[in-house]
Amino acid sequence: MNTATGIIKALNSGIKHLAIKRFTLRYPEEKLKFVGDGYQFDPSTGVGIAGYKGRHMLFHDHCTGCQLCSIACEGVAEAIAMVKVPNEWKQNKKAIMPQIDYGKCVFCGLCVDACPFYALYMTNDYELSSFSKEGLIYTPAQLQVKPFVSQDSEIKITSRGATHG
Amino acid sequence: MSNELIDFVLVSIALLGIGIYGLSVKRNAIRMLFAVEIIINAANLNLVAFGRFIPNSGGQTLALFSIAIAAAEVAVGLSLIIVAYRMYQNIDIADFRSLKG
Amino acid sequence: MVGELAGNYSTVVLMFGFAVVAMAPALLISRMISPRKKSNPVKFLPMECGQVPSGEGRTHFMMQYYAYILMFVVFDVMAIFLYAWGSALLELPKSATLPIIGFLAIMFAAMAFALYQSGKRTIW
Amino acid sequence: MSVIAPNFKFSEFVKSILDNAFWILLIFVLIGLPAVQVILFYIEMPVINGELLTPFLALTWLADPSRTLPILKAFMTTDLFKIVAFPGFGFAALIAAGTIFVERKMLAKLQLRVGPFYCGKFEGILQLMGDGLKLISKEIIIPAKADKPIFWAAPVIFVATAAAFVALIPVAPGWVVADIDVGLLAVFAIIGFFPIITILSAWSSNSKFPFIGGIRALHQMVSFEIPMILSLLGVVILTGTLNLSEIVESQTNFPWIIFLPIGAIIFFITILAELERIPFDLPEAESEIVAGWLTEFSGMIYGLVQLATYLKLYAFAALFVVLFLGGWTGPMIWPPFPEEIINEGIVMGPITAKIPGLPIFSQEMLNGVLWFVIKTVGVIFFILLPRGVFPRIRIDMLLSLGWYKLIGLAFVYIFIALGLLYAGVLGPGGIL
Amino acid sequence: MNTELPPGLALQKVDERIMTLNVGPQHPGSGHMRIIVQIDGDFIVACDPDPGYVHRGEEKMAEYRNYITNIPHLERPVIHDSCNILYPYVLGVEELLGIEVPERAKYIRVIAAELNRCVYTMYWLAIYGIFLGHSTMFMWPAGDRELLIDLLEKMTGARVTHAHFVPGGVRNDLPPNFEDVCLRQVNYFEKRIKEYAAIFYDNPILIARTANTGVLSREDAIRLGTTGSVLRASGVDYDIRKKEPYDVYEELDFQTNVLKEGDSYARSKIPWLDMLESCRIIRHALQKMPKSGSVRVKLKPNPKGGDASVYKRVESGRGSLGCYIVSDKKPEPYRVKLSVPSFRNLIALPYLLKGEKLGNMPSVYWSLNYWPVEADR
Amino acid sequence: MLKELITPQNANVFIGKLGDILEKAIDKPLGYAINWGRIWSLWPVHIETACCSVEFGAASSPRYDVERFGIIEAFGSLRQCDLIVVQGTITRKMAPRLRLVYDQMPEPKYVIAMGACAITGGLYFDSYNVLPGIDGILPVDVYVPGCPPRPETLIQGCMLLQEKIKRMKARKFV
Amino acid sequence: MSSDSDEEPIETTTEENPKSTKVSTVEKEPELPKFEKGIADKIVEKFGTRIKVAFVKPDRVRINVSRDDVKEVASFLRDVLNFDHAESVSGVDYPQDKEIEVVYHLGSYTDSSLSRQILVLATRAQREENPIPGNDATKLPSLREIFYSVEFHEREIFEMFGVFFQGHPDNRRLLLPEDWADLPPLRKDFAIKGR
Amino acid sequence: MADAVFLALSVITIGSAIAALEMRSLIYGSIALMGTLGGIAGFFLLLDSPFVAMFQLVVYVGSIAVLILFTVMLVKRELIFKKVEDKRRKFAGIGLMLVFIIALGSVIMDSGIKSITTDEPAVDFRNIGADFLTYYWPALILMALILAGSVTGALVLARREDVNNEQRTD
Repeated sequence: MNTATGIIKALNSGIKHLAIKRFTLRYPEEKLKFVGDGYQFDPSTGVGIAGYKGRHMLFHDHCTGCQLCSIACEGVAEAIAMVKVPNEWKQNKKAIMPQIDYGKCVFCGLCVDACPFYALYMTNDYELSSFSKEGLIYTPAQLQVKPFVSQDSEIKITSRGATHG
Repeated sequence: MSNELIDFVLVSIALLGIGIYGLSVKRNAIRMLFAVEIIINAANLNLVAFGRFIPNSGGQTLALFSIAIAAAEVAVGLSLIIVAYRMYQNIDIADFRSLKG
Repeated sequence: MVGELAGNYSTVVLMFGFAVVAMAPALLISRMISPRKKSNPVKFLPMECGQVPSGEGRTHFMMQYYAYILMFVVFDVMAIFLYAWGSALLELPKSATLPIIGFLAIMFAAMAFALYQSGKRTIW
Repeated sequence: MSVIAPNFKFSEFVKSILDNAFWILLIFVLIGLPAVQVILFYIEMPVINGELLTPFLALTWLADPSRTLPILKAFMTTDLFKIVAFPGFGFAALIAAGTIFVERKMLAKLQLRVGPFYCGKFEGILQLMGDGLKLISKEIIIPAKADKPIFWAAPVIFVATAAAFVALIPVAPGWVVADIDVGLLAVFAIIGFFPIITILSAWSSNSKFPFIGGIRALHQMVSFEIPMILSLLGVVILTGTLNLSEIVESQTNFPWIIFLPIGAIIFFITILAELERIPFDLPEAESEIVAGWLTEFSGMIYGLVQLATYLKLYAFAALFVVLFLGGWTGPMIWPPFPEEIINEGIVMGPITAKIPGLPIFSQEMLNGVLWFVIKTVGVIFFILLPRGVFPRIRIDMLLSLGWYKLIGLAFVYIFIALGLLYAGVLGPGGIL
Repeated sequence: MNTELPPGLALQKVDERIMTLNVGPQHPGSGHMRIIVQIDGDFIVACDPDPGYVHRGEEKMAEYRNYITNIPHLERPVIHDSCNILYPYVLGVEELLGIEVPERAKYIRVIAAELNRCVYTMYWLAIYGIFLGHSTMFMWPAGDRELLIDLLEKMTGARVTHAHFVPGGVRNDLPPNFEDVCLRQVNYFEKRIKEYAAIFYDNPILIARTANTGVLSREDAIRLGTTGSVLRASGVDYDIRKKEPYDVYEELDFQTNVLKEGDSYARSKIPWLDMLESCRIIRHALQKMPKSGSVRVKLKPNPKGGDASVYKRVESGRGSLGCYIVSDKKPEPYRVKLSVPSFRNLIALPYLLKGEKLGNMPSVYWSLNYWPVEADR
Repeated sequence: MLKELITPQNANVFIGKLGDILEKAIDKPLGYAINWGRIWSLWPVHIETACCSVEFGAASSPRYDVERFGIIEAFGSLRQCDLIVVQGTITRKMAPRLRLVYDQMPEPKYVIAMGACAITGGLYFDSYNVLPGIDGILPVDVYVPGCPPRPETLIQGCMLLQEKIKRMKARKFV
Repeated sequence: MSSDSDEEPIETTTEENPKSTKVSTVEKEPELPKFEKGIADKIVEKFGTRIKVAFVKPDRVRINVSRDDVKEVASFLRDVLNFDHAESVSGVDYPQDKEIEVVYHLGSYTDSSLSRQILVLATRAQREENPIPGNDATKLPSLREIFYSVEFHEREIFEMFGVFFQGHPDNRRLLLPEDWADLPPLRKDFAIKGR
Repeated sequence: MADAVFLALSVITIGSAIAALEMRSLIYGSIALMGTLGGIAGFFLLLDSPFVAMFQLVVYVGSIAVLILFTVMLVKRELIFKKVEDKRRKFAGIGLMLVFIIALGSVIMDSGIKSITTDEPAVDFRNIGADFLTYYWPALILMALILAGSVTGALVLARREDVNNEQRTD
């Protein structure tokens, strides 16, 4: 009898869940909302600012070409290479800027921590899939573009279960 | 759709002959079991055929008994084969030399 | 007439035949339109979890539950025999139940022994 | 995002279809029509409404619905129609396809997710078609050292055996492919083929996991056949017949599940086991023996096996309905066909078309089919539900369940049925 | 103490009755490893685990990286328990460098570690469900763990590989309004996992299937040196959070769960009870946490350890996780050894599987709370 | 195949033309239909190579539910699968097994390289036991970066793969 | 300034910055923790000069033993001091000493007073320049018969360092590929790519 | 006279009976044996005894053939494909078979059986059940004893003697 009640309870639980709201985030139509703009670092206090660690964003007018990010990445994944940029900048005499290979990047954010000039931060963009390896290498010019994101879904907890939307 | 008794009887004689051939030629225990099954089926066919042409349920009843006993026989026979296979690693009855009980 | 009832059964065979006739082309069409590459002989090895297979695929493999198949052969007969009784039960006198109870009693005894034997996993 | 729905070029697809249609028509006119004439010369044609069906008449009847319907009706009473379409293969395959879709969506709902969604415009309704097209265009790999004839034939025979099982199911009064007087025994005879096919196909693929899976399937099917046979004995005792249609007719007042609930439960459990569904899906236990006896099946062979499995599922669910839930019996809820159309015909503006032969199906038949489908879908729901609720059990637990508990319970139930009969509650003298 | 050894577990000679099965690496029931199983009919006569399919040489590579750049590397073995696997390393480096961590950072670490333990355990539970053929039990935990992943993502900026703990604290402060969201989602999470009882833990089929299988007695559990849920399911009350509290665990109110049976069922129930306990810890920690303050102390650039060695351990989702760091006055550690609980529990697998039925293999294997990537490092 | 039967070499020009037209008329709609089926029925093989399998599991969890795209996770045998998602690091011990799994899958088959380790070796670019990316052993169709990639990124990769399949020729009748 | 942002420029210069700034933990602390001292004393009392107590820290005691005595000491630790399992077995390669150190971290489940304690038992094996794993002088007695839990750990040490454990029943390869023919990878002279 | 169905059935039955004995592979032999048994079931249907036919299918094809097939699969692969016989014995066997068939055939063709035919309706299958329980009930009991004895004997025979007690029992 114990077995029978257990089985009935399990069936009951299963049927009850047929009425609970679906949890699914319908991804291509809905996108998840993150904290703020992305992960940033404040070198003056030495503490990061919470945010999602996605694709990087590079401010060309802040970058000095000091290679600190590249050096920070050396021990991690060697994803950052310093490349020549065509136009010169006042603060960047060598005219080199980071170029990130997302085939190697592990999104740890140590490069952001390393940058003392507020030139590099990480955005909420994560849609980086590509047909080719070359498509994963982001040049400084590409890194300058601010990604267009429309992310507004959050987990909502209602009486009929958690849901997105 | 009309068949005569003689047709069925002839088929059953043919099956019987095949069964006897198998029993006498084959040395493989499982094949011999096949042959026995064929003979039993020939007999069953005869039983049912005669039962049909002398309208009487007895033929079918006997056929049922016969099939049931064939099942029992197969169960025991296959167990014997398994035992023999386990002992001699073979199913050739020529190799079952020391079956002394 | 001999064989007049057999006509009813032909439709079952026809259905069987129809399914064969309908499904075999599916395989044939599939074979025609599907790509085939015989480049690598490894492809046709038996699948063994990404390992190169070792040993025979079909071995002398005996489950500990062989006894149940032996039992099935005998008790299947018993179960179908009960149908011969059950379908005729309404036309039989009540005394005719006694033989079947005797039959069942003997079979129960056999079944008890058989289940006891097959429950001992170590001897199989 | 625009990448999501691949913009399938429908216009080109339609264009190529039209292209095809043109060529088919051309070839048919050039080759097909003469061939038809030649064939008609040799084959005896049916007589409909007192007229011999010649090609000429057939063509004229194409234009006139009042003369087409008799042909249609005559065709629908043939065995061919029964086998191919309505109570036979087509109907069963349709329900099987629906079952697959419903299973995926229902399981997804139970698991708080969406299930197939983008394939087809509405809720992934075409998912099964996509899977089928994929499977049919997939390579079939025959493993080396496999037994090729058995490997090829097994799935086809599997489907055919399932179809033969479907043939025994009465759907509505008179609507059954094979109305035979020992129908229930025929069911057992056909079920007996499944273990053989399974073990043969498992053996033929010459691989370890299929072999273990096949042996497990054999043990499982074989062990649950006896409880299944015994669980139906009660119905036979009380009705005194083995014909499925007569069993249905014996339940016009009340279904047998009211008096024989134990038998129904045993039969339901054995259905789950025979169908290899969770919690009894040991032959395909993917965490132990990769995919069991299906491991080496690829492409359309796998597709056929799945089709057969769901045909089997339909057949078993229908058998449960026939034996315990009263088949097609039920209150009349189908609206009667409007009399004026039969009497006066259809008035379309100035034209009045009198259409003899309408309705094609009688009201009883449609009502019966409706009830049958409703009940079958209900049973299928309960067959599908355990998949989301229970874990898989183990082979020794399964065998002890089958041999110790279910057989014992089945005998208890048989004696209950016998008691009901001899106490005069049921049977000829009872309230039946 | 019983000193006799368990019977020999090596593979047997292949004779006619015995079939050798390769379970893995491409097998729905193996994970990332291979288990060579010899079966006689339905019974396993010998079993030889063959790990190493994900052996990536973390320990070797750690010798070439400094104390900070090791952080993304050392969390990779268990990415869904990455806070906990970094924890002993960070504690060890802190001891080597002699850093005192701010109070708020300690609480944030504890919250992150407990959330991460739940995330790990839910994934483990999901796989356990699918190993037992219970597809719903894959889907529900895999879905409900997203509630906590969502929290961790808000907190650290990554779904699983957080790289959040650094010597001297954590990398960033909590986002605004985090406490409320955390409390709400953790409460809902707790309500959800209590619902698993009816469909999974109290399911008679599951109990019949896993109870009394793969029984590891108390003595064997101690002798084999198992840890974590495996040890506690065998009746040994040993939880590092209680026995050797690190950070602020001694200020928090919780208890450990111990079961006596030592079978697969008990081993699978302990993590579930732990998760309920974790929810309590998180709530308590949220309550006691200082509302503001520093979360990270400034480190000297390119820090160097002394000529010393430390061995630190924490209680991870799988059990005691130790980290042995040898330093030789260089910015890079001389040797880093992770003593991972999966590797320690793996030794019980051939011992438990011997004589078991083949159908019990997935449940026994996965009830060891084993994550192959971690064992291989 | 039709061209083998009917070619200008062994028949006259008219029949050759007819063969061309037939091929066009059959191959195109069939190709569309087959490609459509393949797009919506990508069954991934169940091989876990490293830690990205966690996020692969998450992609089929109720939150992301790749079954919406017809992708069934946790599929049993590799003989029925079309897609191999290389979930992370390929070590030297795993590489031959991975190749064997790929070889044993039936045509057509597609490869998604998931995670930095599978694309270039990622973190383990200097490890002694890790392959620098799987390009050397498998033909990769889509690269999904990240360590591990978010399930969204994986889904986006699957959608890119669908795009790619749509542009492929379903079957050469030649 | 942040710590980790500033460490990199110095790493590029790779100069020895003789700073080991904070507390050097190796130094003997003024007063030794009492309980741990008691454990160390017991061992010293039994074995005298055959062992060397390397340090006594809170919850940690480390003793160095020569390879001949390790089995005896281990049996003593298990039978008298109730250390019943090994948490971890680590190898450390010291090429300049021509030795490989094998470190056993022992813990206790049965004795609740010892539950915080980890006893570090270290022993050293001779190291060879051109190792032939299993067939050279790099050998140690196996502790598997005393602590069953070291079985897989010792297998790992064998393949990672080439230390052959005498008396271990199953000295097979564990983690590395079957066709591994290079040096044991965790030795210091095995250089990884590009470093 | 024999019609098409009868002829087809005869060909199937006799052909597969020969195949069952002569096929190289024992597995195919068992499949052919199933053909024979199924053919006999077809004859039973032609003889208007559906109950016996279905019984034949259930018992012979559904269980006996399964058992044979399974047992054959337990045997080593080389034995499945091995044929052991010598030529002389084979010819003698064929001779014996021919003698039997010709002798019995001529006897039967000579007897009165040849002209027996009937127009009476077939016996209802319920009569069989009635027969069992009224007239033949001692035989039923005897059959129960035989079945019980056979299952007992089979189980006692087939079990293993070389028991190694390493497996856990539960």
